Amino acid sequence: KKEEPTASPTGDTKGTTAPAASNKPQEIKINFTAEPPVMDSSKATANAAFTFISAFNEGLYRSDKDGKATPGLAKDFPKISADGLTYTIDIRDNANWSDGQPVKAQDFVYSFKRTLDPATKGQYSFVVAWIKGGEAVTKAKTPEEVKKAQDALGVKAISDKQLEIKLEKPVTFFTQMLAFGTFLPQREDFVTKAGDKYGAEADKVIGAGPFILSKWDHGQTLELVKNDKYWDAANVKLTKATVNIVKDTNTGLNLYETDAADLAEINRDQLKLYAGKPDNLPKPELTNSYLMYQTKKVPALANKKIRQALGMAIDRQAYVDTVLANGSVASTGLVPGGTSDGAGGDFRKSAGETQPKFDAAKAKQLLAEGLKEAGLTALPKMKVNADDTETAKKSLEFILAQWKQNLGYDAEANPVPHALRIELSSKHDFDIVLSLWGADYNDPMTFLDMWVTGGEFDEGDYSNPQYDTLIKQAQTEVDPSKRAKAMIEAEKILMDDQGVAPLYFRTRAYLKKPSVNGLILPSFGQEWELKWTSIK
Amino acid sequence: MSKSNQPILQIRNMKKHFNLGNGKILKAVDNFSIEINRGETFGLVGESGCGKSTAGRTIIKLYDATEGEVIFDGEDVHKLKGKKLKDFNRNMQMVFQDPYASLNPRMTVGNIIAEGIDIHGLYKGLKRKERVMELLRAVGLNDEHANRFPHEFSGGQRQRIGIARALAIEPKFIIADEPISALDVSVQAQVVNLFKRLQKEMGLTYLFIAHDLAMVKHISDRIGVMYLGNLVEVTTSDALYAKPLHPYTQSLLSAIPIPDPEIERTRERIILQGDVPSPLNPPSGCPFRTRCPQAMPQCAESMPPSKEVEPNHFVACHLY
Amino acid sequence: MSTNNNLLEVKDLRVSFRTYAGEVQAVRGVSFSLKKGEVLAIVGESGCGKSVTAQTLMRLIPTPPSYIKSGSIMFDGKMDITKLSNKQMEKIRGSEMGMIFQDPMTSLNPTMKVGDQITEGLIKHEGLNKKAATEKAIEILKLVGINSPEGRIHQYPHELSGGMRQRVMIAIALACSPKLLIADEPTTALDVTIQAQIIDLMKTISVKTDSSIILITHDLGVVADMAQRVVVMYAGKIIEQGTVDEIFYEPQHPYTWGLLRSVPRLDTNSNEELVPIPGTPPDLFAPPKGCAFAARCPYAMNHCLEEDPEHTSLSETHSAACWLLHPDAPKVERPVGVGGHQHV
Amino acid sequence: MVKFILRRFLYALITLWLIASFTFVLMKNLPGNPLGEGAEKIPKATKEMLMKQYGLDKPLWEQYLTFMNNIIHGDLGASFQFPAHKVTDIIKQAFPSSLELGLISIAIAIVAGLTLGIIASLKHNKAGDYTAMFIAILGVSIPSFVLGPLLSYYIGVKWGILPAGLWKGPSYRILPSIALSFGTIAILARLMRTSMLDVLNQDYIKTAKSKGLSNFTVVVKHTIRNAILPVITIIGPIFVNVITGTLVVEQIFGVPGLGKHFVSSVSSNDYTMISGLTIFYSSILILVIFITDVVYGFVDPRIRLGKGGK
Amino acid sequence: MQTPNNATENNYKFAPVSNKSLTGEKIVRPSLNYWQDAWRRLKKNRLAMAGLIILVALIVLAIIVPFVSSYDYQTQNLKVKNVSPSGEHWFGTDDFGRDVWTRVWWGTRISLFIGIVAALIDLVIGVLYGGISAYYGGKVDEVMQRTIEIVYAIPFLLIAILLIMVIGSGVSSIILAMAITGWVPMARLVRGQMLTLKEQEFVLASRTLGASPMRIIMRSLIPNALGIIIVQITFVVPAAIFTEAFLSFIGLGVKPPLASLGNLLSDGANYIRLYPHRLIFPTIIFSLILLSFNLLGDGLRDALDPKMRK
Ligand SMILES: Nc1ncnc2c1ncn2[C@@H]1O[C@H](COP(=O)(O)OP(=O)(O)OP(=O)(O)O)[C@@H](O)[C@H]1O
Ligand SMILES: Nc1ncnc2c1ncn2[C@@H]1O[C@H](COP(=O)(O)OP(=O)(O)OP(=O)(O)O)[C@@H](O)[C@H]1O
Ligand SMILES: [Mg+2]
Ligand SMILES: [Mg+2]
Repeated sequence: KKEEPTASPTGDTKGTTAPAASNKPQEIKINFTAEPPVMDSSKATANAAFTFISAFNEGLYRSDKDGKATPGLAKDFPKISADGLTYTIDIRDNANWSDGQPVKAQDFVYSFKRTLDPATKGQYSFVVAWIKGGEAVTKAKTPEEVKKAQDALGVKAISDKQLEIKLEKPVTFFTQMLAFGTFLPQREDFVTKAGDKYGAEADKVIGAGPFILSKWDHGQTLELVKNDKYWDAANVKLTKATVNIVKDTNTGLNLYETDAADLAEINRDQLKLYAGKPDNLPKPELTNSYLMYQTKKVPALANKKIRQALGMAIDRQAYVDTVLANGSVASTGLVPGGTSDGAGGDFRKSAGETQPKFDAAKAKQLLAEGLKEAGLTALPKMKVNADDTETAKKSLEFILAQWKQNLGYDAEANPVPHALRIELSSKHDFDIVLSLWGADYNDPMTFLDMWVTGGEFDEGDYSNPQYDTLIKQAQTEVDPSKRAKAMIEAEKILMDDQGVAPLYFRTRAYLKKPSVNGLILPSFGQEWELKWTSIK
Repeated sequence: MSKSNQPILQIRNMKKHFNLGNGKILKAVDNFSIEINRGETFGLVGESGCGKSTAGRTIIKLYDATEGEVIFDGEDVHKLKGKKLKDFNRNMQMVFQDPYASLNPRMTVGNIIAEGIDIHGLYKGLKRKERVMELLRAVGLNDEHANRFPHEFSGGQRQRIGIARALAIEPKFIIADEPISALDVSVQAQVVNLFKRLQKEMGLTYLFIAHDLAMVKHISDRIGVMYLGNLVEVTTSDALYAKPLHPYTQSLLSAIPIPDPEIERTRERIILQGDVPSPLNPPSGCPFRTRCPQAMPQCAESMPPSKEVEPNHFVACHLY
Repeated sequence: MSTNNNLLEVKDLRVSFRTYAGEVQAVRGVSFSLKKGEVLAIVGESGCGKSVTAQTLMRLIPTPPSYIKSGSIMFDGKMDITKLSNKQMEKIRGSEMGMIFQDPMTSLNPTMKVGDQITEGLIKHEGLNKKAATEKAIEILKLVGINSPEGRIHQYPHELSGGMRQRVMIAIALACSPKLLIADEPTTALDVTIQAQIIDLMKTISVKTDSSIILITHDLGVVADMAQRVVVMYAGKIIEQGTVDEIFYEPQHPYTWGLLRSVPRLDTNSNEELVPIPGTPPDLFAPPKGCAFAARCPYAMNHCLEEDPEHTSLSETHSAACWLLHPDAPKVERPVGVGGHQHV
Repeated sequence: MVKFILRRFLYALITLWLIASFTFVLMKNLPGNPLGEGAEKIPKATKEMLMKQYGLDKPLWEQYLTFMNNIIHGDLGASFQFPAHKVTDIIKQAFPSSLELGLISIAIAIVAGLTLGIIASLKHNKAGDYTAMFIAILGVSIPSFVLGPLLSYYIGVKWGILPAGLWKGPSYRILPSIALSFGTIAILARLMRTSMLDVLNQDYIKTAKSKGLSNFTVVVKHTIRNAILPVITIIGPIFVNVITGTLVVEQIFGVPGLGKHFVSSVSSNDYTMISGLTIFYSSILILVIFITDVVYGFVDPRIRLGKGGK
Repeated sequence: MQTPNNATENNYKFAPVSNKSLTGEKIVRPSLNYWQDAWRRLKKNRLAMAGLIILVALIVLAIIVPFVSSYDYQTQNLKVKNVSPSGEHWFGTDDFGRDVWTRVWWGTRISLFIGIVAALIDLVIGVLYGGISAYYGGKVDEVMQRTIEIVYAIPFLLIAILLIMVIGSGVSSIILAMAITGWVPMARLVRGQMLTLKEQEFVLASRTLGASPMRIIMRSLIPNALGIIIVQITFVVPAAIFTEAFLSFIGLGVKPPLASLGNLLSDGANYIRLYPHRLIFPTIIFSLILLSFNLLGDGLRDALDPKMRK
């Protein structure tokens, strides 16, 4: 998904199993930079919402500190049919909703159907649509059609405690996906009763997770308290988490220093204050930042060499050091480090460095050649769109200065509000745009499939038939390693073409009190994970 | 030539009502008819707020009359336009009450005096300068004063500057709206004498507004007494003093203290009770009846018309 | 003049203002006295220092910019006003002396009920409670001729007419029956018919309450009507003082002559030319060396420009400061029409 | 008075209507689509349905009528950002904090500003005047977004005297209110000084002194009361200024106010929120101006009794 | 009384003054027009003079520093990021290694430019609007006054944010936003002033002389309202600068890499702890500008206000 300017997920390096509880109050105070929108797993898109949904509810699986799925409400890992299409999962006998009712397979069926129903307006429905017949539900035009398509959906409760899911095509990481917030169970009676307000207030949510959302003062404070009815309550040490919404990171830092917060996000140079201190907790994310070129409308950008020149003229290391300085990593390809390649490895490691290195001299040369090829004497004045947040503006300043210094080219900065930037991009109305993309699931495809010709997010109109072929191949390939290879090939092509110029892989800097143990900062989908947290 | 026998100014039944919004109408001038002859000084007296200034301003067309006619030199002032209006502006001038507010503080005295000259394009360059000097001297100031600013002058001097400004375009008729009431007694005489002298030299006609009856009597040939927007008595100044007919005039005369201790010690006063009613809410019938020592039931019913009780002596009172 | 009989004795009072342009000598050595129960008028042109003198008597002019340069003001034979502390002054103001200002429109607090404005002083000086003070206020309002004062005390100044406001001002000044009433042009802002009412009222009051009045005015008619003695000021100095009769019938100073000649009289023939005093008063910012009036005086002599004349005593009550009264000076005939008794 | 109130009320309605229309037009011209954000992955069909649900597919005039009709019924619509919340709910939740913050800082500003102004006027052209005015003017010279972080860091973190942020108990109110009040202090102090000097020169102050009232009484009963009148007229606009200006301070101190919605609603093209906020704040402004008019009339008898004045 | 003893001396002493040109019509004080007089008064006001001097110094620096400095505002030098003030970089450098001294003066330039342009717009719209409304009076005035009330009831901040969203951020948008609502106080002020002036006797005198409306406006009304307009301008300029800073803080300021004082400040506020120089210097300059304008404005008001004249 398109990353919001700030918010987004990873792991406390310390263990995921709670050590012996100390006699300190098991309470934690957390700064949170944004008000979570609606906490309805069918509708939620923002990490902010998923963070809470995952705290008070649970899916069949839950990601651990390494981002690996471990059984949640499911008794065990699924039984997967040989063709990789049918998943059969047993639900724990002691899985209960926080009001004491048992969790049933039907709750999952209801949840998935609800998410797919166009009337729900679930924006993440596309992942649920991987289930057989899912697309048909999302495309249904009338309530009757919806009903019919839902009935045909490949998910059913075999019994109260057994669920069967049939997929449209094999998804190698589907078990992992089942830990994702969109796949959490929902109670039909509760949803119906809450109506419009479902997910909008503390008493309008219900879950089967380790915590209960006990308070939600909008814009101010959210409170999670331990759920005693949780199946694994014995292993949940934390009794209370108070989440204060504090937008400004300076304030966040002030609060952290006055012990009004145990966990706070900080930015840039503030990190320097904590260099080498145990408080320092980086959160590497599956999020990349890149420049996208409009290759159709801007003739100069249709030229590969010019694109290469622009990309090569940016010193990405200096960029992350100067503009971000929060542990973010200069990009070496499109897919961020930490993304699983689907075959048990790290995609980035297997692919190696696919992006051309910073080389000012070569960039200059390429630009000259490119201009000649394109029949131009100089680059036209181009606007670089970006969000109007501080980081984005600084990025613009940096990039423009690099181009000026290394290519002698003056581009124009055009910071605009986030929504406007998205709108302009989706209309393919830009020259160059600075963008962020965060993983929707832990697989390279979430970064790669958008660049195929005619893809909905190929807003720069990048097109390379070879690339398209490779992606198509990977999408249908059942063999994980072959699939991974195809994706690596594809990335190489994309990087060589510089259809898009990655800049960095985002890491966010957090401060955590050393007394807090077992707090996980997931690399995508969630801000933090508290199930295994304790205070020592 | 017949023109010159005619009164220079004839005012017939002039009314000026202010619409204050909310349906409130303030009848500042209600019954006002006079004739002023060439070369005479007509004095207008009355208490504060009785409509003297409004009358003056309506005559000179600063306000549009609500009703009635103002005929100056045979022309109805309120129908004038264009060139004729400009001529009228040259022929009738006004001298104002407040010597501090009546001169533009951002202009030099020379420019203030020459304003009319400039507007009507009478003189240019050196001629203009000479004319300004001439006027300054005429009102008893020096040439060097031309470059000074109004705030450097005393009240009496300013008032003379105001007169010079009015004279600059050689008008026939001057309305003087309480030109001396803001001045010190010792200075009033300077200004009054100046008025008299100028009248003699230039054959001017004056409408002289004041509330100081002694001064009005001193300067005027004829006097009109106003009360609450109405002209209640008009006659020659001697007749007015010798034989005031309207009860208001009588009490007014008796209220004025005379600078002579012996006379004052023995004088009997008619002291009017109460205050002047608000023009927003005037009494029915005769406006003076609420304070009139001789009020009769009839007074509440109708406004007495103006009658020529004696030759050239007009009174609006039910007693006559 | 016996001292014990004097309520007020002012000696050589000098008051100046410090302004950005320099020192303005508003009052330059004024000496006069006031007997108990007497009405003293101070007359003079605008800016000659009447108000400053009056306000200095009550120490009401703001310091700075003004300051008393020298002189003494003995009040009631026991205290020198110029030397009192602010606290002591507060005690005297309102109780021993009251003041009436020129403009009744602006000298009443627009946001305070008339009654409260009267009772304030009573509560402070006579220690009355609110109720008693209100009763007293009603009484005083009756005294100054306001009908149905019970209703009036709940009204605000703008609900009253000018004449009524001036009556209220008088009531405020009279509230604590002060020995001295200073009235600074109490009728100037009023219409003739109302002025007559107020003068009449003040005359009655001075008789009824036996208080002394200092009446500041430039209307000689009012002076003739009310005052027993007159002080004529010019450019911060007293140039002549005497009883009303002396000033009106035997004036000695050319300035006094000028004043008397410049006003027309209702009861005389209007064909007489008025005789103005030419020119304007000197700038007190830089007062002239000699007699301040010399520049405007038709009889000015060389000496007048060099030295300021002292007061020449003409009778027990009458004195004037003019070199013409010097034995060596040429005798000057008083102009016709000035002084002497008019014959009506 | 009743007539006056009715007339003012009518004007207020017309003003509101014009402002609402103006907002509508502006909103329609705002670049971007409310469904733009995060809406990338919505299937076309869903998008259409959404447009329909929000009535965005109807002709403009119809949208306008619906919009006006809803406003008349006190419905500012559902927020695009927080789909489960009505704009009115969000305002109801967030505005109290902004209001409280604003009120406290206005209270601080009034007390401090008037005091400074009074001191300055009583010591006119003396050291006290200069000092008070200097302090006051310094207030307008330091923006709240500089002052806020400084207060938060030095008082909150370094000295640890008061909470550095958040909005929990009374002590949490202090720093943000101070940061917000600074500019207002200056405005009020200067206005009060001018007004005081004006009143001190009035004749009725001399009258009061001539009654023998102590300086203190004269100042308190006669001067301040009259001097405050012109100050009251600007309290209204100041109030709205402060209330709308809370956003910066709210952000710095983590106050859960309405301010953040200004920027966030615009940056996420939340049409309904934008128009809702504009209309909401305009109504407050109109209301406040109306109230100050009435209050002014009440404290100034010249107006209350419908005479004099304007 | 002294008795002179010399007869000849007495003859001279008591001889009438020969030269009777002493009519007392002489003016002893030097001739000063309004502006000279105001200037003289202003010179006496130490705070105001200090403001004036600081302001002139700031303007001069803002004009010349960018020309003479060996750095420019945008070239980055990543080798000297965030260095503290030194002989090389008087105000230190920022996170891109740019010279803060140079950037501050560029920022001052931009801020002053914004302030002055806003003031000019204010002047043109406000004076014209107020002048027309007052001069024509009656129905015209009524309609124009109602319009003003409407404009006045739109919260400025929201309008600014909305507008900037519609037309994009940058210097011109900021100025436009301020132009849309900023002129209201000026218009009211001018109208009030003109209404009083219109009834003044010297204006009536011009009318009786047959002066055209144009002449009256140019010769009588405007010159007499000028003082109060100038005073207002001295408050409009800092207000505009402040507004720009405020908008910068919420992310709607000028576009990078251009620097206004506002975005230097809001940027610097993030570095209070690490690189205080990045906040301190812009704050000092910013505060000095505001302070000096305000001091000068207050001084001018005292100097030009006839009420304060003695
Ligand atoms: N422009 C105006 N609009 C409304 N009312 C007015 C206007 N001008 C004068 N009036 C009212 O008309 C009445 C007569 O006023 P006017 O100025 O003519 O009186 P006046 O006799 O000249 O008094 P004064 O002696 O105080 O100058 C007063 O009640 C005044 O309030
Ligand atoms: N606050 C002040 N600052 C400077 N000079 C002042 C001040 N008040 C009065 N003066 C000057 O003191 C002199 C005397 O003023 P005062 O008010 O006593 O005159 P007055 O005789 O009462 O005149 P009027 O008849 O106009 O009331 C004047 O020249 C005046 O300019
Ligand atoms: Mg008048
Ligand atoms: Mg006086």
